[in-house]
Amino acid sequence: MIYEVIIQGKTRRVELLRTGSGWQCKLDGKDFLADVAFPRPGLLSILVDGKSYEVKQQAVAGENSIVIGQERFSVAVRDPRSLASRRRAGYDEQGVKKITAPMPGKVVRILAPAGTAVESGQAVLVIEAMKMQNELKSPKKGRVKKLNVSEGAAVEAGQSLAEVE
Amino acid sequence: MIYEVIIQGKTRRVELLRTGSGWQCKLDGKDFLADVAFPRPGLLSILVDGKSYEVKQQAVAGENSIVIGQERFSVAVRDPRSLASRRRAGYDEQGVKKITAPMPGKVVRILAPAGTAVESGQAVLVIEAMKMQNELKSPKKGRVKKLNVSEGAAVEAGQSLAEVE
Amino acid sequence: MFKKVLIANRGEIAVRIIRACREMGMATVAVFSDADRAALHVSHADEAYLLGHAAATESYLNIAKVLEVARHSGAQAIHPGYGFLSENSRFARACAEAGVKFIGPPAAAMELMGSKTRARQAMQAANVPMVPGSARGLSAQEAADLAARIGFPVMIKAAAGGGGKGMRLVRAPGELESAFATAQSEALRAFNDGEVYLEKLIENPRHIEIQVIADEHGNIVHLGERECSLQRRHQKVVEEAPSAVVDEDLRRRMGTVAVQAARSAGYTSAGTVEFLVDGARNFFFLEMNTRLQVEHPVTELVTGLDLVHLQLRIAAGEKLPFRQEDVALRGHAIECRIYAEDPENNFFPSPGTITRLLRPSGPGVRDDSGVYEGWTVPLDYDPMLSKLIVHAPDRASALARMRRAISEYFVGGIKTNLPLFQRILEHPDFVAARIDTGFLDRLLASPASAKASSSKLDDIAAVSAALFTAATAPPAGNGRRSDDPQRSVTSAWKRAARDEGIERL
Amino acid sequence: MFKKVLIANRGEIAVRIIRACREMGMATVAVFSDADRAALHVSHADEAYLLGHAAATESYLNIAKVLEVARHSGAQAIHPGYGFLSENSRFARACAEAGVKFIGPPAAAMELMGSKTRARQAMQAANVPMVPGSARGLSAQEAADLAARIGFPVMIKAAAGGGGKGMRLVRAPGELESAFATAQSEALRAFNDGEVYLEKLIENPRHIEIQVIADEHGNIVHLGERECSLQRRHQKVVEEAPSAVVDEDLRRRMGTVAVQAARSAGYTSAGTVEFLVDGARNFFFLEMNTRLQVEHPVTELVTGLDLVHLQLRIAAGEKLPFRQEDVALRGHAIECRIYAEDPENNFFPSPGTITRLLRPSGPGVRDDSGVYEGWTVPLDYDPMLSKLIVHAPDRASALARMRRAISEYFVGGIKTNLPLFQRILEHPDFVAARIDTGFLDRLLASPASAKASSSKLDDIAAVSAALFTAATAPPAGNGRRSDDPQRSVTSAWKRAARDEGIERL
Repeated sequence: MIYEVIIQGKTRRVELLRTGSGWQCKLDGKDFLADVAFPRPGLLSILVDGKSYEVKQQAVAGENSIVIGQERFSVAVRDPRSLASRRRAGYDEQGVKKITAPMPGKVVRILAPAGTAVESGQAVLVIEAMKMQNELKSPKKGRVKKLNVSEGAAVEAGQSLAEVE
Repeated sequence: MIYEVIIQGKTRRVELLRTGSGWQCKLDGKDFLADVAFPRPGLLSILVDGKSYEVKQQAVAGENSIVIGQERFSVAVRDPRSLASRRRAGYDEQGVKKITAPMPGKVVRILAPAGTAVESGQAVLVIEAMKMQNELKSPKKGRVKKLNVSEGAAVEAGQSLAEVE
Repeated sequence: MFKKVLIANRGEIAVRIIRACREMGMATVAVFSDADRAALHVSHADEAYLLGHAAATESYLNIAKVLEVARHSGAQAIHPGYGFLSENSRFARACAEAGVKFIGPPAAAMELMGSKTRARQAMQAANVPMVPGSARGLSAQEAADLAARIGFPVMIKAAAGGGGKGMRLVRAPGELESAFATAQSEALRAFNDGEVYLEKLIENPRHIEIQVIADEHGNIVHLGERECSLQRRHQKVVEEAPSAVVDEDLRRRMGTVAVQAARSAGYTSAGTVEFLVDGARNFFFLEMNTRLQVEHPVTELVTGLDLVHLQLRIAAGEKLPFRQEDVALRGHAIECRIYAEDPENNFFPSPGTITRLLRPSGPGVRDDSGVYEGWTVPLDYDPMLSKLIVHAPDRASALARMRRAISEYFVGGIKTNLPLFQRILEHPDFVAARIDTGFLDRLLASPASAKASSSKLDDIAAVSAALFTAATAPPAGNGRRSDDPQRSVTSAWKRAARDEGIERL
Repeated sequence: MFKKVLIANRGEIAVRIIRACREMGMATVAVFSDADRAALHVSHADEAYLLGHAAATESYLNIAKVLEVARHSGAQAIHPGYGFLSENSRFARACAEAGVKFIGPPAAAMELMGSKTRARQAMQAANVPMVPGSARGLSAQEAADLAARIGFPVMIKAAAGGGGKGMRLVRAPGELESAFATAQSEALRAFNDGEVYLEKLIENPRHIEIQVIADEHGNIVHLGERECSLQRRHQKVVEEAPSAVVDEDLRRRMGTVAVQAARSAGYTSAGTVEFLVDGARNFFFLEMNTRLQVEHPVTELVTGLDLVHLQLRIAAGEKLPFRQEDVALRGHAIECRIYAEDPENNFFPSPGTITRLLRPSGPGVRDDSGVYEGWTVPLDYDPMLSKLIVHAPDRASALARMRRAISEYFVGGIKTNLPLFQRILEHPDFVAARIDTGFLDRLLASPASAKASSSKLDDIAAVSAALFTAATAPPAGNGRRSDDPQRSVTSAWKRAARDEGIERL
């Protein structure tokens, strides 16, 4: 089996072959043998040259990562044949950046209405969730192009709240 | 839904009706409302008249039980319509009793060969498992009718080792 | 002793109190909101009753409903835990009127200490060292004038406040107005009371607090200090006992002041007197928390006492079973507050379902948790999942033990602040106990030292990602085997995968 | 200090030692058999190597293989844990020859104490009080003669023995021969050494042992006693510290004897001197265990020390960091050994897959476990799953705490001895600390007081059984929904159900 693993931005090519004693792995052309056990779904124990790693699979809101100890590696496993994946290189189209709600909550205050000129890192609006107020900041220097929500609005995680150009 | 629950030998009739606020239960004709939650598979939290019970489902080698705290209740849930279940009343056929291996292991010694007269509770053979030797005793006073294993034999859980008549 | 106790709280503290009651042979009554039917405190209690909808005001803050449950269930006492009604004197009085024992201090003491402004006045009268500032609520204008007089930086605080809510630091006159507004609205939201006041900021202080315990027969004892300087936006994150800067002499002096503060307030039960300690080890009264603290376990581990057991005994009218001279500290204890929040994204709360939970255990490790694998962390309440506490013979080994425990901790399905602790515990200044209340915010401001994770680990991670995928790949042609160990968990991956056009799974 | 340590063991003790090494900054090397590839100690270690097949002789007892791994991995020291090679002096010598530090006493001390007969001789020479009996291995005939002389009842014991293996109680001459034979063959099987000897039985004694710790500079300190009278067939089941019958004076006298026994054997590292204590509180030397004991945690909790940390420091040549007068006991600790065995069926081992694991936690609870949910307990080794230990200010609260902890513990898919502890902890004699080494066997002989479980509970159980079934019943007509929470677990029920003709699931 051949996989293309995008890990921390870098793309790696992983070839796996199940053998009697374990898995024959080829990583970017480099060969090694891995002794693998799956103690529980989402966990694996992997031995490579005697080194032991307990690896956990993490999926939060469709964002996938591999956790070893407390080190997190965001990953996506792709089929090289798929073209779809080729697109979506950079998230940033022609200088417009979105401010999205990182979690469900309620908009309590708009600090920078549409049209306001903002510095990078300047607070644009405040949302409240779990009794905490949090300022959402502009990702770039520019101008608030539009606001998709008004004060008091309930918002979903990932919802686009405003655009800065 | 109607179930026949054999619990600790006694047979109880349970009628369940899912309602908006929980489950309408009828136990041997007695009615009550149960607020039920399934936190995880095999566990349930049940509230009856405000009393809270954490109930666990236990299945060991096809033997089923319900555990509340450290109290165990062996149970079988049957369909009253099924006839099959009607049979299998007593395990004891015409005075012959089996000695079965309670777990996998190895027969290390035969103490009472076929033909030996034995008291109830007298050791018939010794099996070893997990580094412990355990004597298997005769369930009744009588005579060892036959031995199905010899010293050194590996045995499976539930395997019939000897018969006493 | 009480036969039945109602716990007017949820989450890990409700579970912790239920455990104490069980150990003392008391029946327990839990209360819960719509969001908490499947919560741990409900299944752990002997009885449990629904309060109402998820919103705290309709459930855990609903005094009438809580008392109705107490009456109905025949509970003789109510333990409020912390947060919610724990510092609400109206609730304490309502309990008294309903003939139910409130497990905590007298309402009068709560009111005195509950209003930071009145507390300041009382403490000044008792000659407790204070930070310069206003002793009463202020208007925006008065705040501006006072700030100008005592000089910036200053802190704006909610009079009814606690836990950093309605609290703002102001470094320059320009920031004052907006900060004042936010603090006021936050205070209003959190405590139904917009009164705020102002204090001079002690630069780089330590936050060190003294645990006191008082019975109803006039006996008051202090149980030593807790070092709580590790805070994020005035929220404690890591606490320890003892403090590296408190020696026997300072401990005795701070303890004496704390006991006298408690006495002047007519205090009973467990309480905490918080101090700011400056570089010269001068200490200033900050506030008194008239409840059990989240960080109470570090005191329990070094003193060998159980504070909730003591609260219950005291509420039942018993005398303190020891005197000041019997209190001795052994070893060192550290607590980390495990939150469902994303340290890589402004610590936004991360509610959701816990798909996998690996908890640390073994020597010297205590995990006071309120969650379980499969539990869905609701959006409606404080996102603390658990308090992880370690105990060891000395601070160095306690740090090492906490590092070990954190490395064993894994929460799948939601983000947690676990990675943050790794950073803190390895930081040379924290290791050397060179900390102040600004330490953590400075640490977070500094780039997360991209400690080049051994490329070796990158390789393992990459291969593992492929392995997880391969393990769920169907045997050529026919569908996935239903006994596939990987099935359940990878579903999320598969979903995401599909969008990205992954190898057909 | 060592950079890398190999742990020549498995299960909970391997995990416990790995944790200690991690806390002290040492890399860890695990070894495992075919049966243990997915075991906890393998994934917790920094390195792990296969020894061989499941059979202990081919894996955990394979000295050559273990040393080969040590050499290959560059481990500087080996911790043997308990059981397996921990009391094998040939292994200790082989380590020395291989230039690897054996973490334990010198081989000579192990040999002396390892042979109960030689130990008796040495202790007699050191004027340690002894139980009447033979000081050397016997033939069946010699045993019969000696027994006749000192009078029944007598104990037959394996000279190389430990943990009750190759041990038999003989109450009358008639039983002697067969008991002798079984003991001999068991000894042969367990220790490759059929030598057995004989001792007079002290009626209803307590088993009380003293923990000693000795460095390589001649410093030997005792850490107080452990009460280990709760035994089943000479296997410890519940241990506590301190003992209810040991006062300061007796503790000092027993401790002094233990230290002198250790000194006379040239002992280093952690060791235990076991005594029988009769009704008049006379104590007799039983044996010295030249290793860490399963029950070491109760001593750790009351002394605040970490015995494995100390073993590592001592092996690295450090001096004991404290003197006898620094050792103080605080509170009371109790340990329960959680085994995969069926208390309702002669305690037969119950290997299998753990389908659900709910572990106790919270204040004063320590769970030293070697298993996890999903782990399949192999048939090949000792069936201990975990050591559950509690600590509290006094014995009464420790008992209550243990009851609370046991009530939170649940292991699904296999039988465990958890229900047994409920019985023990509630027994009036145990609560009153009126116990001796025969207590548990007597308790087990008596009918499990069919405490009429409130018929209420019967009702709940009956309804729950139906609910579990209903929860997995398919919505009329179409098949089971794949997101069905119940699906996975009830399968076993369904299987059994099918045989019995259950409502179609």
